[in-house]
Amino acid sequence: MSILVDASTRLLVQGITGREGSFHATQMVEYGTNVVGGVTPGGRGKTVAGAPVFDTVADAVKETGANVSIIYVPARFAPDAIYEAVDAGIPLVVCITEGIPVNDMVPVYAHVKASGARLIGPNCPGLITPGQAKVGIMPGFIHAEGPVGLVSRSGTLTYEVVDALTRAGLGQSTALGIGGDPVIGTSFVDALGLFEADPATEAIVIIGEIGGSDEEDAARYIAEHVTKPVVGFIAGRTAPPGKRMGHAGAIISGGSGTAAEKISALEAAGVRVAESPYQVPGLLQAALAG
Amino acid sequence: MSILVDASTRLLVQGITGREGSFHATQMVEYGTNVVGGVTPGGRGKTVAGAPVFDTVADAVKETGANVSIIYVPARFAPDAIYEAVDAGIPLVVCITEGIPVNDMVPVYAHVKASGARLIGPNCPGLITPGQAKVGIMPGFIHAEGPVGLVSRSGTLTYEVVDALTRAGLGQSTALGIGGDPVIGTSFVDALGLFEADPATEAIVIIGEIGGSDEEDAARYIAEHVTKPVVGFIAGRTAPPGKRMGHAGAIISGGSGTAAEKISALEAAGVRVAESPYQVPGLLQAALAG
Amino acid sequence: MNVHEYQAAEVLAAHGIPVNAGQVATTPDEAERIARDLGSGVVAIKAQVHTGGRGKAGGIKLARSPQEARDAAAAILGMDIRGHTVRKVLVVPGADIAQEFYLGVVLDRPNRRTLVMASGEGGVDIEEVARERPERIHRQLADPVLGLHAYQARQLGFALGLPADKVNGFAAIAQRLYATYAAEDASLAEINPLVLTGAGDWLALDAKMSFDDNALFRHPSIEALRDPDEENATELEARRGGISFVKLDGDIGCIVNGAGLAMATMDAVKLHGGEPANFLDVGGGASADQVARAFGLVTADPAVRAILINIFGGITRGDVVAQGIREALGRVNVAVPIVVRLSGTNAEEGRRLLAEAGLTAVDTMDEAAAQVVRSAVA
Amino acid sequence: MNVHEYQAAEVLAAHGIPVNAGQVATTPDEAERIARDLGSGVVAIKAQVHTGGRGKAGGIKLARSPQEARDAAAAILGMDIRGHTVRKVLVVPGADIAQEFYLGVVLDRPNRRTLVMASGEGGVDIEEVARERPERIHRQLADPVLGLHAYQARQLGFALGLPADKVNGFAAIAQRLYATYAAEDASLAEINPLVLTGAGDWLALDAKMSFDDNALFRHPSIEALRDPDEENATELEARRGGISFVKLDGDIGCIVNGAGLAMATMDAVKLHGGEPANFLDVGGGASADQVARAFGLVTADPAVRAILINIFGGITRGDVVAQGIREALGRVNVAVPIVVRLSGTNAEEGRRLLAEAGLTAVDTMDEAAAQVVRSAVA
Repeated sequence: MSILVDASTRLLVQGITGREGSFHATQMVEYGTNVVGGVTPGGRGKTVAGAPVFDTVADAVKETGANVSIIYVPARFAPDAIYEAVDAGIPLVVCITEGIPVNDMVPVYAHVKASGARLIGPNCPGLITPGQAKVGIMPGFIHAEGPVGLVSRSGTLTYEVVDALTRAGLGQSTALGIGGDPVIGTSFVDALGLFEADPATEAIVIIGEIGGSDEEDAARYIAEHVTKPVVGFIAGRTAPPGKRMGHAGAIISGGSGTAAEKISALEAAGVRVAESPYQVPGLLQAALAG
Repeated sequence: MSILVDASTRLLVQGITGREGSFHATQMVEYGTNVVGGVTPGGRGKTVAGAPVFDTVADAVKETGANVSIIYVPARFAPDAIYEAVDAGIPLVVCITEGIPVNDMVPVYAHVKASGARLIGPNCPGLITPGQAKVGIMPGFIHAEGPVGLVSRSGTLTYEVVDALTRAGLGQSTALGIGGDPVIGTSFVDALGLFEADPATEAIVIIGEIGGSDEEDAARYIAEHVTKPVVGFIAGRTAPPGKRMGHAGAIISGGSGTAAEKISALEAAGVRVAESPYQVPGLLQAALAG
Repeated sequence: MNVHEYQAAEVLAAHGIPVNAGQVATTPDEAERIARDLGSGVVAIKAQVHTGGRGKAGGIKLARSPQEARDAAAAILGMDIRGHTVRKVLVVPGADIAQEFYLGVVLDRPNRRTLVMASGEGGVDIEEVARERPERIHRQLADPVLGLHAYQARQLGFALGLPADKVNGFAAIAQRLYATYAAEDASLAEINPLVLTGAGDWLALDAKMSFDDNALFRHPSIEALRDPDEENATELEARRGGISFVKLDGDIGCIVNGAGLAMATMDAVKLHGGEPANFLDVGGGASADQVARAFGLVTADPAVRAILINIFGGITRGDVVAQGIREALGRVNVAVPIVVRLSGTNAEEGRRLLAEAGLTAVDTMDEAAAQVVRSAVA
Repeated sequence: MNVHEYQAAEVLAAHGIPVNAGQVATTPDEAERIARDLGSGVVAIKAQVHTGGRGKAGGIKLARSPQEARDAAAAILGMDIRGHTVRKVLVVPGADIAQEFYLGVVLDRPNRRTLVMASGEGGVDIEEVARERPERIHRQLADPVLGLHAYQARQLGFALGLPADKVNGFAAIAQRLYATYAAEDASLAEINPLVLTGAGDWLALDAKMSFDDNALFRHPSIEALRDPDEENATELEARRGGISFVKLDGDIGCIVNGAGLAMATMDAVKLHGGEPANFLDVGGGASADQVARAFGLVTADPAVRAILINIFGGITRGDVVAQGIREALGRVNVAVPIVVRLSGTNAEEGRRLLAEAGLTAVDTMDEAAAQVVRSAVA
């Protein structure tokens, strides 16, 4: 078991003929993901990573029965790609693209919600259920099957934690990067709810960072709804206020969104918060032990 | 029993200090409708037809517990009034206003649907449940309590039929004018579903006119879902193509939307279609008898 | 409100759609001069009238020289097409057409959304295509708020079977046509045919637009396109007075309160063997002013041989309406028989007042219709 | 991207918001001339810097004469406010303030919608009001597609307790401020204070706007407002090279792939007793070019005493990254100690390549952080 993606995933790659799209389509196929097709307007008849290319998502869904889509198109075309995927009835859309204007994402988010679909990202590494499906850009080999559900706003920092977990013998049910933008489709709370409900997940790791209040919302949710042990890490203790730290959403503004606030909120909800990514496996083992 | 409005209706009048609003608020109160308040921005503290005036619908709902709103504001402000009512949580909004641009109503319609509220109109006379609540501009005295549910795209033509029904001893459960515009909140099909489910309604009268295909949709719905006898009348047999007949929606365009098409669709669905409004009571009596 | 082809093309061009640029002539001389200015090559001379079927009626001609353009304009100007007199012709350069398409935007009433339609059968009557080969028309419902997405516009292009390198150009035009429709509050925006030229460019070769009367208040530049020659003078006058009026071919004038009732009244006249001369809705109040105005509109038609006034007194009292009719008759001279049907509140009192004034006043619409038909043939 | 008050006011004015029109001076002479042109009466001289707290820092002064304006400008120009040197002052006429309000538009992250806020506590620090008297801030979430409805704008006006005849004027400004935010892809649009003058007119007395960097590509007129004097030259250069860079106060330079990991690296440096000199995310690939560019950015800071390179090789292979670092060091002269942490794919091979080049290469971030701190103090 796992959340969101698994062996039944039939993946469509939007922007598959692009540099990023074709590279990662190949990587995902090599990992064992069932990539059933790709979409590039005007690309019909081509084949990338063994998958047939279609002109439109509607065509691709009709021909392949795709049930997940991953988007690798440039920022100014990405909102249209999300609308296309959602309107074609794809229930899970993962948007890797970085740099989408916030004002474009506000209506996208509302439309996705109203349509009953789920969006992950944008500006995220995607998600992986080890041994079953990799839907993203993370290095597959660092992952291992296991009982830890991981959710993170970050990319390489997540790999760092996953790597530490795997080395400590703690495999992952699913590892999910929700993205570093201010407006993202799936929040910590959403992911926590899915992990809580997933029988294969025995413990949860949450990796947050400065900016916004999704970690505080997560803390409230954990206190009320999560029975499984949760270990956390928050990046950006040393980040200054008023400056975006790489991610569009990683900014302390108006004095709120600091790491200290997030850490204390999580700790108050019973989450064990690591000071360094390397402490995560140990805290997790302690939590699982009792 | 009845549909949509009854003795439990707590009515708010938007635009209550205007000429139309204040006149009809008084008329509705005289009929016995429970008018709990009115809204006119800047009107707080005033009283019209015995009802307190509020600045905003939100205030009015909070203070009065209004559950139906009727709108008498000019066309260019009416969409905002509908959004305000729906966003304030009012589940039933009746818009009398005529002349709202179609392109304004398209997003209004989508928003109302998404909000789970119901809009009646615009460009409609409203609705009445005789003896309980009049929410509209129809002359109350021509109505009588009884078993006939009536739904119509027209105003005075409806009064004509209601008058004939009442004179023939056939009272009405609820009489509902859905409006003459191309984009209206409640369709014939919606109203038919409500009448079919209403135990107090024993027979249904549907009064259509040229333009669009709501009557054809109604015919299909009747054939599949309506068990009660239905009598119809369609205005505009003599209307020429390509000309709007008063109502913005009453136009035969591209050769479709003719009275003949609508009559034959209704007849094929088992509806008895009158040639003159005066035949309606007789057909109804025949239908009820057998 | 309808506009001419050349006006529609100007509106589309203002929204970035490539149109076949031409000029309007009102005389053969002008047409000749325009053809000369356009240089060598074929020109098309197209009647500018607010009706379809110009081609079949001979209202579109090709000319191979300025002289031929002059002759063609002379033949077309003054022509009657479906009751419309041709007063202007559009002179446009001939286009090198490789492929023709249809592209249109209109309200989809059942879905309460805006519909964008495209077809490979361009240049022909789209309603005929819709009836006979509906599968040849491709449709996309625009999002009610977000409009026509780029992906939807492309989807139409792919459905047309366009080669990959032509899809984006087509999609841009489809999105612009939608944007024009939305921005200008159109009720119809149509390019038929939209052509792909031999050089591979897109060109709107013919355009048709009509506009939502209820939204004209916020589009003065569209209102300014109104051509009074193309509108029925009586209908125009009626609109100014807040009356809905449509001229018909019969001889029974109708004055009614309410649009639905007005249609039902026309139907009743027909049912009793008469032919209505008009549709007329005086609106809610039926005041003396409105009734007087209505008399003026109806009696302006020399074919009218009798008038039926049908008023259902609801909120408005019947005696007040009767008083209004009497007053109106004091101001307007009506030479034909009048039958008044007055029902509803205080209707009896109203009918008594009308009878006093020598008018036939009855209780039901059917009775009134029967009587007015008799008066007309009398 | 931030802009100056006077630029924000220009943007608001272009969207129909009444602002207090003034002019910018870069010298006391200019300030005097502008004050003279503005005529008699009080003028305000306001420092134009990309930071708050100007008032408290003495960056805003009133002047009763052109001479006083000159003196005030002389005092303010060149002043340092929170690390920003004042290079421009805005000279505006004094306003007759009857009442002050706050009006702001910003993204509401938890709701993923745009939030419009209004408060009767204008002219003061709104964050303080939010903390201490949250009930004094009135909020409306705009519809994600339809925007701020007129009724919502009015609702804010009524919540402020405005008299009925002032509500529409306020609502119009609120809708325009929302429209400005949306049309220009702002991330903040704030009027503080928005004032009602003695004559009963609305006036935006101070304005603040910042813009979404990701949307600047479609707003060249906003991009043109960028003031290079107000931006850290290194940060600007970094952005051009596709690198995220933020200058900090410490002495350990950081070069990391990934924003989250870059923050975690800074935190690790701090945890081991060091102070990071910067945040730096080289982006995904960590190619030789990017690493060379990163070295350039980090070594531009004379405070840097050691550099920590932290790369988690995911898709990118560790040996390729190591090769890149070696190449980069061949191009850029780095005089301070470098500690490289390289992990992930082919990391061992990578560390071997680095060791060959005489670099300290370790396996974990904590180890690297500890070592770099030691190198810096050495």
